[in-house]
Amino acid sequence: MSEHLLEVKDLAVSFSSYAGKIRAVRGVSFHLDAGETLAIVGESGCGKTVTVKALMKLYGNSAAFIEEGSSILFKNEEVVTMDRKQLSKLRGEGIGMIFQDPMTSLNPTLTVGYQIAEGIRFHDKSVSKEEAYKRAAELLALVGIPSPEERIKQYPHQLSGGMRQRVMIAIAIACDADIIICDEPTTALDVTIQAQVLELLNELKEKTNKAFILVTHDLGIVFDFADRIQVMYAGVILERGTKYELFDEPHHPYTWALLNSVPSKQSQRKGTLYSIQGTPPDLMMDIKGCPFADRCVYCMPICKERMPEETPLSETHSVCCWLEHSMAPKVKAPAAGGEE
Amino acid sequence: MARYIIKRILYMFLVLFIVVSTTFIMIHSIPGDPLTATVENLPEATRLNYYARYGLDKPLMVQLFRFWKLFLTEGSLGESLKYPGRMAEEFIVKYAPISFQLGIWGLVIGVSLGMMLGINAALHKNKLPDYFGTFVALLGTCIPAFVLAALVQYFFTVKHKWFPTAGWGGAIYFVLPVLCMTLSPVATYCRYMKSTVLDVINQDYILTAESKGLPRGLIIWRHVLRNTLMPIVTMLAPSVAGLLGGSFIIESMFAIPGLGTYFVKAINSRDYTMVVAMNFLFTATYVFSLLVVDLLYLVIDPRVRLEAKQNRRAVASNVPNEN
Amino acid sequence: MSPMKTDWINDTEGLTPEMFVTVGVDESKDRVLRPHISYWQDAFRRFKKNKLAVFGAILLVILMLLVIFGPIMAKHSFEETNIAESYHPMDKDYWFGADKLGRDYFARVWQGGRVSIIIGVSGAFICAFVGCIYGGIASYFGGRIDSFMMRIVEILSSIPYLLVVILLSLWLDAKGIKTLLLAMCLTGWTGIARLVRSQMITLRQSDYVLAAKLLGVKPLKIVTSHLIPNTIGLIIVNITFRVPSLIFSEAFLSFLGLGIQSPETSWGALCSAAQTVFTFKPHLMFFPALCIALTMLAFTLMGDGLRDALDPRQRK
Amino acid sequence: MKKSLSIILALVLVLGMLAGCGQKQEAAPATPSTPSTPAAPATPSTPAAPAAPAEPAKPAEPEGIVVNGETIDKVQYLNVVGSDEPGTLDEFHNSVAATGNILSNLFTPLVRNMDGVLTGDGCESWEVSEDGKIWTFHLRDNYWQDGTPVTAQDYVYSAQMKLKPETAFPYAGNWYLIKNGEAINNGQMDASELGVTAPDDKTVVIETEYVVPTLLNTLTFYPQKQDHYEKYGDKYGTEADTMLSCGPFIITDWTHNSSITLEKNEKYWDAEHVYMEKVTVYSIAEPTTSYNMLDNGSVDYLAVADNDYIERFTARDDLENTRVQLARTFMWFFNMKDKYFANEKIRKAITVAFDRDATVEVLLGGVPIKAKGLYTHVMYEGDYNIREYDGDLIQAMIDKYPDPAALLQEGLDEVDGTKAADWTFKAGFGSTGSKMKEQAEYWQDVMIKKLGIKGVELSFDDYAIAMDGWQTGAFQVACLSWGSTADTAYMLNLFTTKSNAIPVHFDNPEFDELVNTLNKTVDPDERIKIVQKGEDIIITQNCLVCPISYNCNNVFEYKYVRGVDRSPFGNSSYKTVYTVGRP
Repeated sequence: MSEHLLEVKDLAVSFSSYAGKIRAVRGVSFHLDAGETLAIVGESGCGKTVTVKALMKLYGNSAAFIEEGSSILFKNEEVVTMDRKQLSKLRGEGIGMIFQDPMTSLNPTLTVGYQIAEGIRFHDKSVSKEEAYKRAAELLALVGIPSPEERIKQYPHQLSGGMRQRVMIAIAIACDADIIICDEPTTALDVTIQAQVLELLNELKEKTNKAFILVTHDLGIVFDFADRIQVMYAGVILERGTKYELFDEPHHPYTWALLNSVPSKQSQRKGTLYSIQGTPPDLMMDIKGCPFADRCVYCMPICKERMPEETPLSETHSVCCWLEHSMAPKVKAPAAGGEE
Repeated sequence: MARYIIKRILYMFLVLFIVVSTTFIMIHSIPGDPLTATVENLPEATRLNYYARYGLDKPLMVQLFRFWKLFLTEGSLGESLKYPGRMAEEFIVKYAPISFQLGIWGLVIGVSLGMMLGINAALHKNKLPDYFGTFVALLGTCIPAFVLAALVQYFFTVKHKWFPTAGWGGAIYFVLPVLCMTLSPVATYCRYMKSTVLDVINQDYILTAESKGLPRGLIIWRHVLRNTLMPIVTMLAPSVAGLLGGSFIIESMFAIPGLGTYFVKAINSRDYTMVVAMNFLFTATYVFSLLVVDLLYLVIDPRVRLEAKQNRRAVASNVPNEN
Repeated sequence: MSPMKTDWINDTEGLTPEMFVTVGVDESKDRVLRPHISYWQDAFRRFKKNKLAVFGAILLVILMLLVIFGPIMAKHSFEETNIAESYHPMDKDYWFGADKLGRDYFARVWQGGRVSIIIGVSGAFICAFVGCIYGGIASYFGGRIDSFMMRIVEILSSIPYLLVVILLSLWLDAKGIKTLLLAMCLTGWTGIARLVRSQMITLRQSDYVLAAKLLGVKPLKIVTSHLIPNTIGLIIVNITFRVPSLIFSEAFLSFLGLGIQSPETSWGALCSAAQTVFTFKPHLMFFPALCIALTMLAFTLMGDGLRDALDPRQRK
Repeated sequence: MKKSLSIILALVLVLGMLAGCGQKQEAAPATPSTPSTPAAPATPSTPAAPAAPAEPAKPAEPEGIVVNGETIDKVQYLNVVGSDEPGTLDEFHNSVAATGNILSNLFTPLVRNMDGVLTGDGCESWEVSEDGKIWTFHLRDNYWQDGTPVTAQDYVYSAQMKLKPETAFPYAGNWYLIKNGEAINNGQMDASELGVTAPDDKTVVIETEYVVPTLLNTLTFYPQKQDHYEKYGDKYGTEADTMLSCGPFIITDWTHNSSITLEKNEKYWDAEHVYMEKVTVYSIAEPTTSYNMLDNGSVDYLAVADNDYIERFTARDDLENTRVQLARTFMWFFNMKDKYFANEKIRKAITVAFDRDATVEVLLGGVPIKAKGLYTHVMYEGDYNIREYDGDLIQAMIDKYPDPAALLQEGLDEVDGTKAADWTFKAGFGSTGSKMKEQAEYWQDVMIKKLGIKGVELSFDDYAIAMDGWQTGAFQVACLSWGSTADTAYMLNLFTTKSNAIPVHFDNPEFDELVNTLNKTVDPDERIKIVQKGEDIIITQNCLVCPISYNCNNVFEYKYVRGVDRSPFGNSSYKTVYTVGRP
């Protein structure tokens, strides 16, 4: 039993391909409360999108499946064992999702209004067609699209990228879901639109008591949007905590590296941006020790032997790294943006 | 939009005129005189008036002109050579509906069954429905029509005597020929449907639809189908046009008074009028169904429709460029 | 936050100090885990992994070999009639039995295979090639060019194919594979042209095509490198259908005396000849129909494999 | 969920279609009940006869009618397969030989040949003048379908129409034997001069150009009602409702390329002896379909040509097999105008080399009979059977030239000396069917092996187109089958310079003279000698043709069918047919 809105324990998701089994998420646990915003940060391919999609068992046409022993409690209902009917109730009403590329996430042959109203009318059969369209217009207004009545009749390719993303947001909140998952909502947009969309999401946060999960690789937007941050790498969580804890006193070398690679005023002078060497490990192979070991500057033999335990640093802050161990040499986090 | 349709109809008649005239010239330039068998041992006098009766004694271009004049004034396509006394359009009016009836039934059942199998095969890739779909496609295209007709006829009328072997009358004569005619559309449309559905199913907007909690059936019906209609509709035009010609083999196997037999015999016996009339019928329906398909493009795909509108506004003066 | 084990930090059991010596990034390990391979290499690698597609390819190779060496292997020449052996049953002497004139059916099936495969395969590919380019150009330019090209397609596909073949066999004064192939190339490609055009109209709207146009890429290049790969699915399915349909259209023409001239034969001609005795001697119909089915199966499986391998979107 | 739903739906659909139709047809008895009457609106039943002359009302027999001692079935119906779909039922424009079968049921010929016996149908009696040129027929009281009487004028009108040039009657050549017939047809004389006159309503007099002892077997002379014919003009004979018949049956429905329905004509003079209420004649293009129809009983009798099916039907006990010889010869013929085939040795070499046994036994399934000469076994001159009288000319030729290859080389040397090994000739065939192609391929192989020649070029065309080519002489060897009438002179006439129906271009005055004398002699003993000499010129001396076989019909008939008339010449009608004990 848990008092959290969402409680995820040892979530593991794998893909079966004819070349073998790819273990994209390897045992992830976290929780989320109403009104709170959690950011999941990591390089692309670290399993963050797979994690959030697994919350709604959204596999699309891929051959993904949730491993045994995973548990996802949403309002104390176990999602992993939900059948089709329960799932369709959860999606839209329980959890809404905003996708990354607005250009391809809307059906080109259906009007924008229809694609919004469709969700409303499915979840609440009593709503008539006109009411649903009226509701859709209100939503469009809510997400800041001018003259919504006319826009409803238009088709996706008649709208700009930013506006389409707003439509996606409207769809996600159409049935006032409790959790809104934003899967890299701004990546496909240019900077100015990005700011508008973020500002819109922040407004939504204040106005509604919804919980948000922001999945991104762009640390720049995380600080002013999320409450808690989790750093994921190769299917596992390396460090998590409130945004202040993570930005001010990061404990994991990977988090240091991530923070260093954010272009800030100081680094501009040096001209070169810091980037982490190497590439993430092949998820098809079993990884014995810490997945980041091969690319970690402070790597020790023990790192490659065994996976470090999760060490709590404060009520909300914890890290999985051998540097925390008593026998490990004490290392100070490099100054933000400084060269190692 | 109306201007666009009118322009297309004009094009239709132009294409019809060109094709029928070319066929007229082609069939007349093939050596071999169709009237030999009937007039071989007639005296010179009667032989000449026999040719005159069909206007064959005039130069080719004059004959072509007379053909179109006859058609435009009296709407007649000329008298058949092989069946004296019967005008070509009589055959079309009497028998095309029968062939069409059979064909439409076969196509409707075939296409709907094929699309269902195709969707299933796409949704369950490399599992049973997929292999079943491929098997049906294989069956449909590799079994020649006459083998299928022979098997169906033997099984249903000789072994079990459930149906009359041949002849034409009430609905009961419909069953076996239609059964034989459904196999090939099922095969074709199953394969094409699978291919297009596979393309659409991986699109992002399907994931969005799923994230709204819509059941799979609704997603297939509302989202997937709409986007797969484009190629499927394109294929409907030629198959619909082919129906009027009837299927020579099925109609001769089941003794059905359709156009199929006339279609093939005409060319074999160089029955000029019938060949031209048959081609006229085929081209007219084919070109008409193409127009319908192009209009359907506009209905199905809003992008095409909007582009047609925008271009017209942008290019005010000349012809709207549909695509 | 649920309470977490804090004593882990001091648990030194089984640990030794040298385990904690910083070794830094392991350069040797820094090889590229997944070597970057070109689009075609990746496609080939994925194609190789798809068991069914490989089976299709092997099947096609076997068919090709049989068609080439079959008539040579057989004990009797495919033309030599031997009336005493009429309808000889299948046994070690006549592997597929004999037809009504006592000719060895094994040799005839594979001799016929040569004609059918040439017509089926080359016909299908020529039509697909011409059709794709034509359809691509028509859909790329749109507007008046497109409607003009489409009218040509309509005219060509309405002219009765039978007449075209008859006239061609008269002008070239040769009835045989060459005439059939030429006739097919003149009118055969209209079907796929229309299909490809309809698919490409929607693709034309997508951004990468607009981007390519902006970069000043030549239209033909855009069609071949952007539009066609994205309609590869449709094209391949069309080819897998054209092969058997061409084989049977050749049979229909031989039925009318316009196809290949005896004593040459083809699978389609064998099928139509075997039709009359079909209920009594099904094997005469079974073998040629089986060969056509196998050819199409090979193409279908390879087609599916190719479509998955070549489809850029499914490249993981 | 989706998968199971659609598969179930597909199955339901298919089963629904089958079941739906299954029930509609009442519990199918052993053989399917008569196919439901065609949806096409049945033509109005025979219009109420106007005040027809008082006809003796025949008392309907209380229980079943007794024929030849057997009580026939209560319901009399017959299903048969007609060979070709008739182009038109207008006898003046019909060029399809098989249509005669339907016409013989709709009209009353003056004399009908029933099982070889000449019985008066249109006429009660007839007599011939001493010089054998004037025939007088006394008509009986017979009525058209609409009750109006059949008069001698109807017969005269029909004869005149056939010879008028404007009608362009395809078989006008057969009627040149009537006085002035040829002249009228060439437009030199007016139709009224024709040798067919009607002194009064009940007598028809025919005067022939020359003596034709077998006139009654050669001409089928149907009446045509002038006002009815002119009312429809070109449309006459194109649909069932344009027909007016006076024969044993009337035509009530014609679904083209499917079936023709004949019903008993109550107005027919001998209606009492017509037992069939309804006859459905199917026009089936596909042989396998007709065999299936015989197999499941939806057809009562059928000529079977395929030896596989012959074996299957012979094994059945409810089918009777009878072999009917036809007066039709299947042969190759040579083009005398061609450089090589003008040479007699080359023609004889090919005729001798021909493998008739294999062709008849294997290729044609043992149905036909091996040819011994031009005339078939069913041709008689008086009491003499021509075939027995002339003997086996082909075997004689084979014995005379044991080595055809050497004979061929002799011929080639005489012409231009080309070696046999690099000589080829072209053979034309008048059908594109796979059966003909199979035979041609076999003969091709036989000729190459036996004569040691380089090759034989085969070409297949539709009959009309092929004949057109042969008429103009654009061929070396061609193949066709030709049916003869009972008139023995008919076969010889085909080779005369004037007719050249079989385009060998013989142009031999001595032979033409021989045929003319035949046409003048009456005495059978004299005629048989002339016929023998004629066949000797055609086969033994000049070998214009290479006869292969004589066609036969291998007919299978259900045991309950009786009285089917199968004379080789007459167009058999269904008048005498009845069934006893149909299941």
